[in-house]
Amino acid sequence: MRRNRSFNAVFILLAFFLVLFIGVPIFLTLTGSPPRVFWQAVLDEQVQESILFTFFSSLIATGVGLLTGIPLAYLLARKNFPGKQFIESLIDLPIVIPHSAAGIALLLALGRGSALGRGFEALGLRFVSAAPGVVAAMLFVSVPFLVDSAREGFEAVDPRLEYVARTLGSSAWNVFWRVSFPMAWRSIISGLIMMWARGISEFGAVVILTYHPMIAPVLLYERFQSFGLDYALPVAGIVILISMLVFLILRALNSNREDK
Amino acid sequence: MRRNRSFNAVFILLAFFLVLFIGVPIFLTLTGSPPRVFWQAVLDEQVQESILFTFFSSLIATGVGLLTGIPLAYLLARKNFPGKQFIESLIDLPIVIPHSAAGIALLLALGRGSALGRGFEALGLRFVSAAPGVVAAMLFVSVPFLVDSAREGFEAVDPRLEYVARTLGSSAWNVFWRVSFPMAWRSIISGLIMMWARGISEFGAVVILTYHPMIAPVLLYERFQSFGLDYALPVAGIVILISMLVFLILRALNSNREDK
Amino acid sequence: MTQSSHLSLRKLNISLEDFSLKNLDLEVRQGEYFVLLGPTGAGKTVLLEALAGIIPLQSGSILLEGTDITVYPPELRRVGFVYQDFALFPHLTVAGNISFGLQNSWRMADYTGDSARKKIFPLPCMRLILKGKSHQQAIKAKVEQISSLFKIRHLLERSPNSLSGGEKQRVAMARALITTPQILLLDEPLSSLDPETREGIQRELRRIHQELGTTTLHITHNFEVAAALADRIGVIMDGKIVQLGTPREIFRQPDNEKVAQFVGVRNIFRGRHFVEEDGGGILQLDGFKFASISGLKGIVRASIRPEDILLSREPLRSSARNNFKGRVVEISDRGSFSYITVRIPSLEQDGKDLNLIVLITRRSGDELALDLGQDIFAEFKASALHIF
Amino acid sequence: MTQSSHLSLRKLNISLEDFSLKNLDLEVRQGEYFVLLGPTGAGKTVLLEALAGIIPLQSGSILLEGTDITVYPPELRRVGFVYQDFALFPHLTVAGNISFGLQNSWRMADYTGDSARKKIFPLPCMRLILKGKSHQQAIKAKVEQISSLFKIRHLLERSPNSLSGGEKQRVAMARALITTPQILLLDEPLSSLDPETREGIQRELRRIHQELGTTTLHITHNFEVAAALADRIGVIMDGKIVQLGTPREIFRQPDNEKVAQFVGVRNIFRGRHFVEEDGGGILQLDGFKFASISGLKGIVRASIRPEDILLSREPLRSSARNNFKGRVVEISDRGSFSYITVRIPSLEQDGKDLNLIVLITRRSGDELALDLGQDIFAEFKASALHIF
Repeated sequence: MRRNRSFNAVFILLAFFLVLFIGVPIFLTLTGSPPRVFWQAVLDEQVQESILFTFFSSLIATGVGLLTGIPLAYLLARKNFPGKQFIESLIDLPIVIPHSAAGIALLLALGRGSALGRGFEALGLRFVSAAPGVVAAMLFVSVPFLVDSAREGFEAVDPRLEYVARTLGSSAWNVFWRVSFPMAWRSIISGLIMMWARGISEFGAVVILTYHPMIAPVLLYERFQSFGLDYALPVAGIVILISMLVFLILRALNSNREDK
Repeated sequence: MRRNRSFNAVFILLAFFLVLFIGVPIFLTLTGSPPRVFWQAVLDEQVQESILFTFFSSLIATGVGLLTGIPLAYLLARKNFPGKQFIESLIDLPIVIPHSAAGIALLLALGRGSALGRGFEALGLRFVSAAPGVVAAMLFVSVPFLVDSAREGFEAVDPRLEYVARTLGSSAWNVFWRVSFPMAWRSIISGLIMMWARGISEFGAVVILTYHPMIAPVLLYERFQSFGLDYALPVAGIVILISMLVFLILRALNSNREDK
Repeated sequence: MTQSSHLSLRKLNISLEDFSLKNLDLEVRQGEYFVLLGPTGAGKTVLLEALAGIIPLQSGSILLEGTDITVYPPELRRVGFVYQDFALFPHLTVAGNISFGLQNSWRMADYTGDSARKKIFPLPCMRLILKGKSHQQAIKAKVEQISSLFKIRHLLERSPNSLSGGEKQRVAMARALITTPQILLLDEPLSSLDPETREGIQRELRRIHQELGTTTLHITHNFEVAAALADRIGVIMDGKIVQLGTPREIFRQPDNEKVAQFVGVRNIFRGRHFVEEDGGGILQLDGFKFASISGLKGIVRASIRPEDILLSREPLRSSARNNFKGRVVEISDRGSFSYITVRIPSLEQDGKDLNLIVLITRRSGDELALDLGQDIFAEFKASALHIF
Repeated sequence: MTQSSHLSLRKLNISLEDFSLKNLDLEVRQGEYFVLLGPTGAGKTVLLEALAGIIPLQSGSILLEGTDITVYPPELRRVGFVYQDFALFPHLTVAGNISFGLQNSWRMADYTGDSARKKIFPLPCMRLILKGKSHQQAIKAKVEQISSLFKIRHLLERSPNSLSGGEKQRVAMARALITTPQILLLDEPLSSLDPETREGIQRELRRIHQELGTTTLHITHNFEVAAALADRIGVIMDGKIVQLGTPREIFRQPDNEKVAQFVGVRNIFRGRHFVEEDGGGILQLDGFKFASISGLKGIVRASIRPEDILLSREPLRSSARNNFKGRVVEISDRGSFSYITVRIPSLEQDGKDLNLIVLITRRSGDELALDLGQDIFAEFKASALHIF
């Protein structure tokens, strides 16, 4: 019995350290500014605008991810083709690449110096120092989360359910909409939540591609650079609070659905 | 048959767009600098140092994550306790929080202005503008990946295997080392790889907590800010290449193990 | 042959990693309940999936009602498919599962007679939008009708996960049959049920088959199931059909030792067989002679079914020509019946003893008051000895 | 009682969400093979897990060899546990699985006699480091010994995932028995095997039990398994032991209708029972009278086992006192035997007909040339009618 008690004690101690390490900084940031200062920051129009801009950009990126990432995830889950492993690795790369390097890469590909960038600009789509740049940067760093999650969801759908649906007279499109997609929906939803959250959290890639118009993380950084910790703190508190709340609400909604 | 062919065509087209969007910038960055310039950057001592420093810091952070995250993951997978859901959400928060806000939070908690920071400094451990700060920032943003992956690994171990081991005379420690840990090893390893890779990719939190000594993503950013895209490009290429190679090698090793 | 051939497989070749079918020919007749019987891993599921168009053939052709459907996609083949674990859609209710096949509007036209509408709106998506209330009502009526047939009307709003194995089975059958397939393919649909449920469902299957007359191809590794359901049985082994016939034929006269073992014969011997002058046969083993009624000559195999052997405490004066005295060496109780192993000493000095396995009801066992080591008389008719 | 009580459960209460055990008392004797028989979901697994110390009790106590082990952790209880799916360690070889319990050095001391070393190095981790070659060799010898007993020596280097169900079963048994537990707990270890394998393993279990004499508590929902293995059976229903006895007792004289149905009796009636002057009994149903040998009076239930009823084409002149003429209404073939349903018309005008279910071997069925709708005579002895 002694041995078992020591097991629990050691594990709880080590785990507790980690929980504190994550929890304390967040708690301090949320409570670090006097309420008056915090409220002032909430009313600051620049803060409001940047937060809305961040959320909206990430939403657009997530939409593009939905449209293109779901087909990719389905193909990866169901088909075997040459180069499949290569594509799987490629899709995960943005998770590994340093964010500032990702920013450089996107700047190179979509900037005014590149053929692609000039082509898009002719179509009226400018990425550098413009809203589409924010969306592109967010999409680049966050879409792997959606693809991985959706692929797992599709892989968990027994292919025989799709076969049965085919024998019942459904075409491939029909089977996808009536069987595969609804059954993988939970994984897709968590992938979408993760992708959106990851987009909101991005800083490095965006700061290189599009400093202005400012998303909230960049605004926060600028205030820190220009005026110091005390001025950045309330903004950090607001940003953390909002992304935390939205994330928790989305997650709770999603896990409610799971219980049903 | 026509319908099925349209299904494949549309899906492949949409997926292909995403693959290009991820692949083209990476490809351009890797091939963007003339070989001579690229080689010069490789020989640049500051570049070499910063890369080694990045890798080493992330390794230390991963070690701390292993020591504290594994017990936490095991407890979350096996035990029910009040506040479990709160801790689960808390541990995932660093994924959602904007990186620059995370940097602010850590600066607040560990900086010279805080009681904690002064306490650590008395012990000779300085976080701001010092190597431990890099480790702390990396640990903060990357440990959720390890905890989530390890927890899934432990959850996949049938608790009855642990029960049987107990009836065979093993204590709780013994069961953990001989059954739970080796069986969850694959998930733990991929969690460790993800955590390490995520640590290397971090920029926003580190740049606020510890600008100097410089990790590679910060160096890259500084060169971009001071000298422009052309000077940042070879460094970005090197950083992407190395993190890509290491990640692919680790992943291949891990999936080899899976096949056995 | 008065019955027409409904499904024809011609020189089918399928080859997967760990399995292959070689030049398989098979004819299933209109309205027939055909059972493919074979050991697990004999590739029976693969064959069904090939018939449904899920797995591609290497070569050969499949004819259904005279139409070559070899290159048809699954949705145009009009086959019903029931998997071993039923593969119900977990995200739909029972009603949603059953009506699944009807919601595909280009098929629904067949049932509601809106082929006129089909001409006006050739693309299915158009019809999906235009599907009116009458359409939904027709589907509902159809679902209720088939649910009554399967006695699952009370389950319609439930989720498949909450159903018992037997209920799932009925739902899967209803889902497959509501689209009136030309042939119903059943992949061991009874193997995951416990024995009592299986019995009920078996009776149900028989009833439904009689009622609807849908041609059925059922695969199983369980001879009892096959015997209970089949009009004809095909025994498949190593990717080939090794015997074809009614359940009785296969049970009584297995073509070879493997089939015999598979359908439950336990006493198998090898020996030399002679034909006597009066036409009767003699099977000669080491130190044993059995009378038979076969006309075969030379080295043969022979089998006796365990329940064809009689046991008694006293030597019997009966018409049975094979009479032996032996000793009970093992009793294996199975609830309501028992397997008794009787060891019969060789007549030769150094011959090997022979073990006969005998099936008796527990009641007989009680009456005989069997005990290990006890002397016992075993007898069987010459006609019970099957030579092959 | 000459046999001592080995495992005693005293007023055990367990209560989980969807299940509870109430005041359970049970004694298992030294060396006995005790089978707990009950329907799925009767909480049998939970009981075993409570005995092994995995699930906590609400109240009550567990005594093993006279020691109260109620609060012991699992590793100190010395019970062997075999789960239904065997729960082999997938990351270890078969040898690694079997030797698992011996690698815990503080237990190993019991087998290699290094209790001296145990005193010198009190902490297990010390001994783990110091474990020498001799130690490993002792383990290896022990593993090979028990592998021979279970005939799995050729499997030692294999991975558990590559084993068949029967092989897994043997490995799980060997792993549990190598630590010489005081009691072996078996959780439906045969239910996931196919019938042929089960038969072999059953014989094996009997042999091993005879050889090692380990007290065994085996739970199952399968009466055939219980009948084949048990010294004594306890029937558990709704968290309570409802009947206790030898397999024969339970099979012949089930205490109530539920037990009767569970052990496979199919003909169950309800009626009024009288005792005649000569001491014989009469069971009065709607329009039927059955002779019995019971002395009960009043409203009773009665059962006849399907194999206790004889069928014949001609009226039999026999000693059986219950003779009826009926009609075959259903034949259900089961490979080597068949269930025949015989409908016996009521003697009264508006009485309900009676269905008797009869088990006969297929051989008898062939001889009788049974057919649906055919007239048939059914008879059974008064002693075959079980009144309860």
